[in-house]
Amino acid sequence: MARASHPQAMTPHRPGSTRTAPPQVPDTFWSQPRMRTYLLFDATGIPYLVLGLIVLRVAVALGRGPEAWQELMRDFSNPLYLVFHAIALISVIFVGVRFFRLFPKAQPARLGPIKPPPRPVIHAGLYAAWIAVTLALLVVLGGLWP
Amino acid sequence: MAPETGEMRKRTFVVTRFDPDKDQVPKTQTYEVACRPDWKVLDALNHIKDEIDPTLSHRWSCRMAVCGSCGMNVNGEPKLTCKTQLADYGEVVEVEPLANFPIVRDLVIEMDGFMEKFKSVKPWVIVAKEKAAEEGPNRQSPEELSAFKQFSMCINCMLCYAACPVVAKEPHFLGPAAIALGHRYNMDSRDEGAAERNEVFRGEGTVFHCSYANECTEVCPKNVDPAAAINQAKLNAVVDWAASFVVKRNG
Amino acid sequence: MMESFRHDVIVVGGGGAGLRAAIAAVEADPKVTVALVSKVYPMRSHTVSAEGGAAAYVEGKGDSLEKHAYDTVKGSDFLAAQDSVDYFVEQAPLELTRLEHWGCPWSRNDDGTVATRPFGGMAVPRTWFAADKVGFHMLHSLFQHSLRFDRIVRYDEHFVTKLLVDDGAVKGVAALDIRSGAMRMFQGRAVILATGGAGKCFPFTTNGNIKTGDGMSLAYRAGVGLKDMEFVQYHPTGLPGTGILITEASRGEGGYVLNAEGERFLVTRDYGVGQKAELGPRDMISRAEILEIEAGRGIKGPYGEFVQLDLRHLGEAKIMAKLPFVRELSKIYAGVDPVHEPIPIRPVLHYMMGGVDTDVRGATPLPGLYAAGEVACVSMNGANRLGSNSLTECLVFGARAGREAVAYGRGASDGQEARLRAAAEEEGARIDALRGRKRGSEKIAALRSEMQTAMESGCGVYRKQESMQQAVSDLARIKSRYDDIALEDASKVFNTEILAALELGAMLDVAQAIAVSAAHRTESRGAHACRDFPQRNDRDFLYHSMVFHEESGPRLDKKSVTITRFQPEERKY
Amino acid sequence: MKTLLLRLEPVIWLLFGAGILLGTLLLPGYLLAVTLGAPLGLLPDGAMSYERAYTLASHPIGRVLLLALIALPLWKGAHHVRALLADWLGHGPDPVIGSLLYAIAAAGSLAGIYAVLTL
Ligand SMILES: Cc1cc2nc3c(=O)[nH]c(=O)nc-3n(C[C@H](O)[C@H](O)[C@H](O)COP(=O)(O)OP(=O)(O)OC[C@H]3O[C@@H](n4cnc5c(N)ncnc54)[C@H](O)[C@@H]3O)c2cc1C
Ligand code: SF4
Ligand code: F3S
Ligand code: FES
Repeated sequence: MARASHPQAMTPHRPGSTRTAPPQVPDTFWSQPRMRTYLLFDATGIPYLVLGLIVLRVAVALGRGPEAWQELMRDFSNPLYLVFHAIALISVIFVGVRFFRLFPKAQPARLGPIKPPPRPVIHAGLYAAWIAVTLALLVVLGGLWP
Repeated sequence: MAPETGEMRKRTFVVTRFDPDKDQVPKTQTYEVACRPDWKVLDALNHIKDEIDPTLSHRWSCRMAVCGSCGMNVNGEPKLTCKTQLADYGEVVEVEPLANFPIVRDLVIEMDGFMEKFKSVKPWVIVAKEKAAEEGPNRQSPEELSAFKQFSMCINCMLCYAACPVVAKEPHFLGPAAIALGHRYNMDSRDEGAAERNEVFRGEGTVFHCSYANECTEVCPKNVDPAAAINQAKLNAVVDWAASFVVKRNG
Repeated sequence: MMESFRHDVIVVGGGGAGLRAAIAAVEADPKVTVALVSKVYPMRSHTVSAEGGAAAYVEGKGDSLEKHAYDTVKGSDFLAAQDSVDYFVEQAPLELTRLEHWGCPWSRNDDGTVATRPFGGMAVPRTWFAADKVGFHMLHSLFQHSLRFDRIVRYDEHFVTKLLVDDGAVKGVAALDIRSGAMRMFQGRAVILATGGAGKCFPFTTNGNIKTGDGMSLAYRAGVGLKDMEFVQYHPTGLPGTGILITEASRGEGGYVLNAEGERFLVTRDYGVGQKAELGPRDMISRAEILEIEAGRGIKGPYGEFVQLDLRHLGEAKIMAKLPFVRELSKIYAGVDPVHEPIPIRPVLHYMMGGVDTDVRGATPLPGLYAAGEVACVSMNGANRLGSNSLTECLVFGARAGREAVAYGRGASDGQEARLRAAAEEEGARIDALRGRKRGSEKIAALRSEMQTAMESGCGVYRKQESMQQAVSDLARIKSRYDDIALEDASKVFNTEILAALELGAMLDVAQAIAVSAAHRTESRGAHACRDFPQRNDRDFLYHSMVFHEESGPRLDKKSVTITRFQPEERKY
Repeated sequence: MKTLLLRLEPVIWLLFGAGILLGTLLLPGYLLAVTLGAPLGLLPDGAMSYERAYTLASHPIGRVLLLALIALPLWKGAHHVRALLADWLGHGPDPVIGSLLYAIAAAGSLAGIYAVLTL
């Protein structure tokens, strides 16, 4: 399973070093169960990238007029789009659950004069914001308000 | 020295062997060892070395989880072997040298590259003007201490390097422990060297290589939380970078 | 041809003392370069495991230099050299302050000043601490600080096997590069030994695998005397089985020592510690524990009988703030959580008061050779060291040795290269012959454990004439068998078997010196407690014992004690 | 190119960070309403009619949010895909692949700005 990746990765600088065996690096981290969450996390990059491009199309369609918009909506009902968007939603939720747990500790204990709140508070705050933003968007985009 | 205790259990140890004088590539060797119930992985290795095969080479010293020399991959996971209970494992225990480091011999890895990275973050107090001892100690409040204390707990065992997927693929990446160490000094109220270290953090081995896999923190035996340090360091490095446009630094 | 390296000063050992010496040397002279030669990477040195604290006078706590000196001398059972003690207490606060300036994360009071805690045998709380990982933080601060000096050139994982002496002075060392198996010569005008203690001569010790007395043996073989070797310290709170230390700070912070009946016997019975109770000195508490166990008030366990250390009344918050490492160690290595249960403990071999004979400057009688830290005996610890004095000792005398070595080097010659090289080559040949030497019938591990057993039964907490004599003769026998050891590993690269063989050789030297010194001292003083001679005898034994290496075996001698202001009196607390 | 990337790393990371944080906050609402709710007919009639959608999007806040929904996921995506490929291809974050991905993100963001401004 090990393969020579970069024998120079950690170059020795000392008198009289000896031949070393290359580092043990797995071919792909998928073979390592504990790496899978991380790989999936990175893999959500794909739906995000595609999503960005699709929303770009949304904006363009809006600019072009009703016809383009109707066509877009028809496309969105296409099972391919539906499946992709479902996957995208799952990805986004996965990212949120993982990242909102990791985010608080990336806050320095102090940023200049600002002292961020304790980590559990940030964590809970993120969740609250997430739910609030989602509900607000649903209300507005869903046509309930205004 | 001590009387027999509890039930001995037979285990099979599959251990990596590599002798550059003889072997082209590492191979494995199995040893059967009757283990005491309270043994750590290191106890079994020492037993092998003393009683079965004196040619086995591994590093260890303190056997109390503080010197940082006994890190190895146990069943694929980076572990401090002097702290890893055999009771948590089954019949077969696989012991390999720490992943992501070149192998010198058997379970001994090459760590000079790590030492260079370690030094490159300037892990010492940088001040414009050094104080004489006669002036007495600096004042530092417990709160100021707690801003960096956790990051000063690193024993340089390098388990985090063996766990980090970015270290595995990117040779230049400074890596978790080195960044945590630099960040430790940046957060120390007595230090004035953050700008210099932030430059290192934005250099070749940049902190931005880290993709927040958090594996370093998962395996760290001392709760240093290097992932936190790195990601705080990223933010500081960005702020410092932005500030460098506003205030021109001399030199 | 053997590779050789030239530096002004060669420091052997990268622990607290070695690093401090190296830093002091490069700071003393902007042209000096230092070779820091160590058998492990400096941050692996055993200083890392020290937990409790480092002692130094602090202002405004009712302390004074004189009080610190008196406590130290009294703790030593009046065998300390008082000039060394005076220098020590005066430098101690400066050295700890320097370490503070270099980043050591000392624990703090609310007002930002450095916090101190009480320690055994110390009249006032003067022990500086960084939670309960003091040695760890000190070593890492020193090591990281040392990295800023390019003139400190590290030779990591180089095992020094011989001092190179030319013309009656030390001019370098020969060392085995563990990585490549090559022998190397290090030339320098002065050599500082900072190789630490020799706890591994004993089976049950707080010391790590690297503490094998190499430096003591190096000096001894070069003709320097080993001083006060019979005084080895037992620490009263070691975990049964592993010998892992539960720091004295746990008593400093208010822990109780209990017997099987849950009785605080240090308070309820007369063991000489008086009012100090759990804060009494180590030798006395260790003896009390043994007597309790002998009286049938110990608890039986898989690793022999033990007593208990109770921290429960301190509460979780205090334990986590001041003693988090104690909790971690107890959980992993004894399976108890001190927040809820008492910790099993018994006396465990901890520290060598004796060592390479040096004066207050850290100089040995052999020109060019200096020693500092646990390997040395500047005689500030006498017959019993007080807890938390030795980390400070590493700094104070490490720094002094570094400066003195540089000063000495200015007036010294380089030594004759050809002769040094010849000696180093010869040493290389000896090592080559030893590596993978199949002929021979003795096993390293077996001899080592026989030596350890001999030391435990001969030189334990309590000693008897007969058992000490037995140890002396056992060791002589083991030593002759050592010449017949077999080695299986012929590889040059990272051959740890040959290291084990060399270390065993050193330990046998040290063990012999300990046993021989102990057997001759027919009195009880400090850590040297004889059942057959329970009294201190100042008339006949108020002197340092010295052991010299001779082909026929160790030769005993004596040296007078420097006594200035504190006259010997009965040691009672 | 490698050094240029290195220089830009702080900006890229900031955009990525914003993407992962703000993008993730905003996306579920958008996805549920526009891409799943509307096509599946779960929304009230006319909620996603062109007129209504246009009115919402052309409001200043609407324009900002729309741009955020374009640019932020692009940067988050580009950065993560780069890391993913690094693992797959077996060497460190590749400057060429990286530049390509960031170029996509940058182009997309610029196009997004144009599209949002010219609504
Ligand atoms: C568990 C424990 C807890 C302690 N707690 C305290 C405390 O709370 N307070 C206190 O004051 N003291 C304490 N002590 C004592 C104190 O820690 C030691 O006395 C002190 O750290 C010794 O430091 P050193 O520099 O002399 O040696 P070490 O730190 O042991 O360093 C020895 C160095 O020499 C090197 N070396 C050895 N042999 C060779 C060779 N042949 N060739 C090359 N290099 C070699 C090693 O690699 C190492 O770098 C404690 C000791 C122990 C074991
Ligand atoms: S950060 Fe943790 S895992 Fe990494 S070297 Fe330090 S102690 Fe070991
Ligand atoms: S595992 Fe590696 S990717 Fe970052 S968070 Fe830790 S350094
Ligand atoms: S032997 Fe020191 S950390 Fe394991």
